[in-house]
Amino acid sequence: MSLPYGSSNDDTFIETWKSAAGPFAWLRAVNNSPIGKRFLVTGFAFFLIGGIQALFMRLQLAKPENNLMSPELYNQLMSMHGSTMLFLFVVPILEGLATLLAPSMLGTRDLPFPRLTAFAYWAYLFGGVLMYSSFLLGVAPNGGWFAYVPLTGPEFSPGINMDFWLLGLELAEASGIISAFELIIAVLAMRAPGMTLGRIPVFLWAMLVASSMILFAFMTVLIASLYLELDRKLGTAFFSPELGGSTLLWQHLFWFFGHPEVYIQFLPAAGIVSMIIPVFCRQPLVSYTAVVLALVSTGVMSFGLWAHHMFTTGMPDITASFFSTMSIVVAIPTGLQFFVWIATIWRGKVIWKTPMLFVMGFMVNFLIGGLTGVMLGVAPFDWQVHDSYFVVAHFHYVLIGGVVFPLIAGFYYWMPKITGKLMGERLGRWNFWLMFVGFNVAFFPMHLAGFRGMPRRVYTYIEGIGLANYNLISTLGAFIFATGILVFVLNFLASLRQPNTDPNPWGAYSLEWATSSPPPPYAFLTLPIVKGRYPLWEQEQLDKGDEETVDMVKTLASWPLSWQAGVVTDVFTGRLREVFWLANPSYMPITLATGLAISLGAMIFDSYWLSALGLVIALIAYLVWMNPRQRPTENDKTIEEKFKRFGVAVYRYSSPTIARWSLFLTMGIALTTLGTFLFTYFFLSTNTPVWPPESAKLGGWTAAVLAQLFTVSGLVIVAWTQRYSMAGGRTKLIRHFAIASVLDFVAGGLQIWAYSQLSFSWTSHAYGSIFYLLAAFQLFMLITALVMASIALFRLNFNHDPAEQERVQVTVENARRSNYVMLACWLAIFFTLYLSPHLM
Amino acid sequence: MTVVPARTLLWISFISTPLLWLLHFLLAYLITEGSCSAAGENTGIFGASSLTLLYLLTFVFVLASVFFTFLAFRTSKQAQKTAPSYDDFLPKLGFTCGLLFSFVVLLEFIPLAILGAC
Amino acid sequence: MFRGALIIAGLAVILHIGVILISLERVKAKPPLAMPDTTGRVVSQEASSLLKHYGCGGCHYIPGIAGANGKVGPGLEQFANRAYIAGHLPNTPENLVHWLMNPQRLEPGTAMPTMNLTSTEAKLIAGFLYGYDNDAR
Amino acid sequence: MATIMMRVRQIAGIALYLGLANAQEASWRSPVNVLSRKGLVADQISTIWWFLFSTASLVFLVVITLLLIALFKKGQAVPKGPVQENSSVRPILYLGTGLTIIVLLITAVYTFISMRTLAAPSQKPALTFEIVGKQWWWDVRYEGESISANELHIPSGEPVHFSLHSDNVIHSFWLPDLAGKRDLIPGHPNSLWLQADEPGTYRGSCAEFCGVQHGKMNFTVIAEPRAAFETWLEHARAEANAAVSEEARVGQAIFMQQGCAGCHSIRGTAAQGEIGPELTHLSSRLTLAAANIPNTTGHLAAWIVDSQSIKPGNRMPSQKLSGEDLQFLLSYLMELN
Repeated sequence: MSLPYGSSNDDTFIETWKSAAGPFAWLRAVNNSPIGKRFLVTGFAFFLIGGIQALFMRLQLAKPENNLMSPELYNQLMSMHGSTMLFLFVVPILEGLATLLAPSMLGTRDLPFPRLTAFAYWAYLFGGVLMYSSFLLGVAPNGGWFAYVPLTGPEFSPGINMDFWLLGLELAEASGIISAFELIIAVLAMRAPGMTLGRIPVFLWAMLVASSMILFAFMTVLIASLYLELDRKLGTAFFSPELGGSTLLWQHLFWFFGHPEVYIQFLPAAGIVSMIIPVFCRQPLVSYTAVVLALVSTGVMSFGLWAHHMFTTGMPDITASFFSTMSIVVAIPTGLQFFVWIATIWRGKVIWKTPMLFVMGFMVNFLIGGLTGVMLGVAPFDWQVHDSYFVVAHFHYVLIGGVVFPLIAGFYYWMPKITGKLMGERLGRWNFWLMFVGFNVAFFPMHLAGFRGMPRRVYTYIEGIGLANYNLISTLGAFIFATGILVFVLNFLASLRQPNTDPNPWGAYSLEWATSSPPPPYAFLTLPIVKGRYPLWEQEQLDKGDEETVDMVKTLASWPLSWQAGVVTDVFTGRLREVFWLANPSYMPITLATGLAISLGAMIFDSYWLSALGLVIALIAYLVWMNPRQRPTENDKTIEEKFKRFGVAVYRYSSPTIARWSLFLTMGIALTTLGTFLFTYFFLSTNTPVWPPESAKLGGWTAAVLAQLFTVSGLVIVAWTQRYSMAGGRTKLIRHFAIASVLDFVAGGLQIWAYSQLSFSWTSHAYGSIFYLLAAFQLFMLITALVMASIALFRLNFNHDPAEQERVQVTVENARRSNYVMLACWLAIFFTLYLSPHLM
Repeated sequence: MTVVPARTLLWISFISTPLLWLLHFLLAYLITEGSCSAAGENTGIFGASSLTLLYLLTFVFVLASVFFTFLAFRTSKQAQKTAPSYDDFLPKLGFTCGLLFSFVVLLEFIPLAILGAC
Repeated sequence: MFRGALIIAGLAVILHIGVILISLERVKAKPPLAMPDTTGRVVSQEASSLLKHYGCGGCHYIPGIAGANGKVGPGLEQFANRAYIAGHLPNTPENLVHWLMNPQRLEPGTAMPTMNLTSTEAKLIAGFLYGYDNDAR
Repeated sequence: MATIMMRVRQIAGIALYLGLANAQEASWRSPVNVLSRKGLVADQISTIWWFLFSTASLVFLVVITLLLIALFKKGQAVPKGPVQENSSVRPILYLGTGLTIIVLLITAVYTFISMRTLAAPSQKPALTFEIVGKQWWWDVRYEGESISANELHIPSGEPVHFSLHSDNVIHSFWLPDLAGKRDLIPGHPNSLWLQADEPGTYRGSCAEFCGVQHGKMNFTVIAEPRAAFETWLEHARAEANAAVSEEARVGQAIFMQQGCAGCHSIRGTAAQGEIGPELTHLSSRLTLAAANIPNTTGHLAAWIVDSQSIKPGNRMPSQKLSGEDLQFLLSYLMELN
């Protein structure tokens, strides 16, 4: 029997790529395929839990003034249903699907940071578990998934319910950011030879856009929850109106995350649809460019919609009109995608299989959700139906119709690449019709209940106001829908007993179908050489190409055998550029995640020593994680020489290209953080008549100005190093970085002294709160820059291994860049805190 | 050997107009947030009426977006001629993005004309 | 294989619908009436809306009345099986009607206020309460 | 299925009965409708809805028809070899997107025009009520003084201005029959205007999640002709009438001693509490517990002794009173008309 394309029968190679062995091996497993599957299983489990909560709520609402549960319990279920579905189900499961599939779709072997993949999973799991552990104590979060202040603040929610929510959320969101970080780098830098940007499968374009959005959007909600946690634990006043704080600040920050979040969920789902339609119509997408344009522009525009959740908070009409415009205009790219799909189907020959059924269900339901979405963008209409059941209907049409249906379609479609089995068609049809009918029976009447004045988030309603029938029908529909989900689970379990299927049972075109079902852990032994957007349709063979590429790919297939190799390709040309050692299995990701979970969990109970202990565990885990690993053999060194001739460098640690991308993205995150802090400062300043308050006296002007001068001169010295090469200017590099570090150190001391002269604390008023936070951020950035400089100094001094010089070079570059970012933060913060009050 | 347009230019041709739109949007939002009181009165900003400022801002950004759209168009033509196939994808995408986002920035004139300052 | 799964799915549907029906069981209307001058289900509706208007449910648990979950007074399920009203009056239709119309006269100082029911209203309510005797619950 | 049908009939029957038998109760309990044209603002918004609905239906029909044709017409599979994006169906793409843009542009322009119309009433409102959101009831103030709770009268046929704020959490004031909602936000005063075209009783509710009893935070607005309204306003601003009957006088003493006065105020007496709703003309109101139960003796008694069962988690503790004391208290409260 011939092996499917891309499989190996070399024992050493398989051994290297197999998951780690041993009784606790699953704790230290890394790599995308085991971790991706765990993401899917955990995400689906949370989906079921959230669904059961919804069923209980539907039972409570089935009749007026029902007594099935107390309002307190209802509010807990309502809050956890929303939080589970939005934070613990959709985003993680989509990221998990991408984690699992991206390497094989891209025709490569793994994601850039296997240990980070594992860490993201553990952080997600522990975050979810932390949030759910509140049920054991009967104190589940009860402030809604949107957690509006001041209801969730220390005064109106004195219990620990919201602490579980905030801290669990922070861990889960951190996981989301990390997964996104990895996926971006994977899509940009780790692809099969020949896969240029214009040939990336649409699903991954969607993931690229969604992941970039996650990086920026999730930061604002992390910061907002930091404010709230500080308000609750340290008595800061970000959200206390009587102390100059603003309750609307939370809404702005939350929705600046919350609206992109909706598109973060929808875009990958649309990507799935764009993958499935061509396969089941046997036609290429009518316009690939139009679809990518739609994805990108929707992603960008989604950052201009947030205040349409706030039309009723009383904003000036002109402000509302900007958000109205964008809420309406964002339908253009979505319409564009819709017509691409229709035109593709128009051309093609439809093959009615379950994935296609679900995609058609998506098109109908999402169309309704999209149309009501445009209606909600019309501000005056929104004044009526905002926070009513009309909105509940709308976003379930968008999130179930627009995300869950494509997701289930994706499961049916990609199950051969997840478990190796095809799911049953007959049960698939049952599954579809039950879900489709149940969904519409459950959610369509909610539009009408909204028109009948039913507000959202109510645990009951009085009799005789015309709501009973709508609610009864909705409850009935919810159970039909749940039955559909049950059929899905049964179908899945039944499929596990089937034999593995062919590599490409659907006759699909993308690369994951070139390898066996399920794919081997390394996905491809011989990397495919891509010549078009639809490689399996266009190319008879995947290993033909120009001589050099074929040679490289063949060499890679036979070497290395004893370590896992990652491959970096050029972002534009898709040529092979680098080969690097992927991180191997380790207990450190789970240890790090455990440390953080202990730290956050202890904080809920005000046990700060335990919290500190958790942080220490995390720090140790991090340091061990970063330690060097195995050494290359003589054989490796010979082959490295061979690769050098192709212009492909081999790196024993992470690749420099990936390191550059990482720093670039980290800088983006740091600047988003800065932007959010500054927005907070100026937003609060417009909210109070006197800013800064009379009582707040700024001290230590001279020291502060001096500190700025020191950092600027430090930067000049660092910037100067750009002139020196690694080869000739090593001593000069060392000298410059050393001097700059001393200057920065002095600057930090001066700045701290300046802050010690302040006459107010973070509890006195909102001004004090944001002031101290900005100050802390300033010092944090300084410490980061100093640490980066120290690492660079250390490597410059001690690492003379010629094979490692590129890596040292990257460390130096990264130290330099982080110094730039640090200075940008310092000057912006100095300007804001010291100078801006005198300009206004 | 084919000539490939500078990498930075490829990135710029792709990302500039979306970013311009975002910047324009946030600025317009901040201006109205800073200059309109809760009662709907216009207090102006930097001595100018906020409406004038908004018109000016929108005008400048429309011009800038059109310029970058043109840049993307030129880059895509250049890439088409010189680079291997599909490499012109990014500027081509940038050009369509430019068309869309220039149009979206232009749209901001409509509410200004109908609703006025606050 | 698939057929087995299908049967399980079918059972699940039935189970779900069963759950819904059970949850509805408590709101089922109770038509039978014991009072001579009241007939048919319209009367039952009339009585239940009287119960709602006067607020009986605020203090008593009354099956079949939305929101009637009071814990102040005794529950009114299976009322016809009670031996006494207010602890000492024999449970006869006449006594019940009198009690409903003016509890303070029959038992001064009881927490149940006089709500000025007309005798027709009191009879309707009494009929409604006795109706539960026939219920198979 | 039979059970469900019975249920449907039963509810329909009760609604019908309530509508005939008790006009007063029926109106605060009757269904509301966002699309009813009972108020100037709601009327405009209703027109917007019908515009949006007809446009959306048209779009839905066109798209679904296209999709169905596409699905069931005879298509072809792509041949082996280099895949070309097919340009023969591009017109669907261009036409569809072009039409989308046009429809959306019209919608946007229409939105802004209607926003301009709704920004302010043509005639400046003569009256301003102040509504303060509480957990979980509404304090109604006029010229700085609480005059009612959860219920107010407005003159019909003229615009009325509301100034909305909160000193606790965020609430949202929503009268679906008359106008859209507006939030009550601590530290961020808001305002709203609306007009009831015809006299009538309108039910409203809190639309922003505000804690455990968000679900039972309703209110009633009664629109009546100007003259009747002025009588009401004068009455509402007056002090409470003195207790007449012997029972009521005993009840008043109990009210003062039992701690009721610590939270509630009755203008013209020593009761000046500011935590709960003011009760000066309690028995003239239609409802209790924020428009959740009718204001009858039985409901009032139940509310006093066991408010926690009726509205679990609300701020009023269930009172421990002897049966006699309860009767005296009820007599007093029922006299506060």
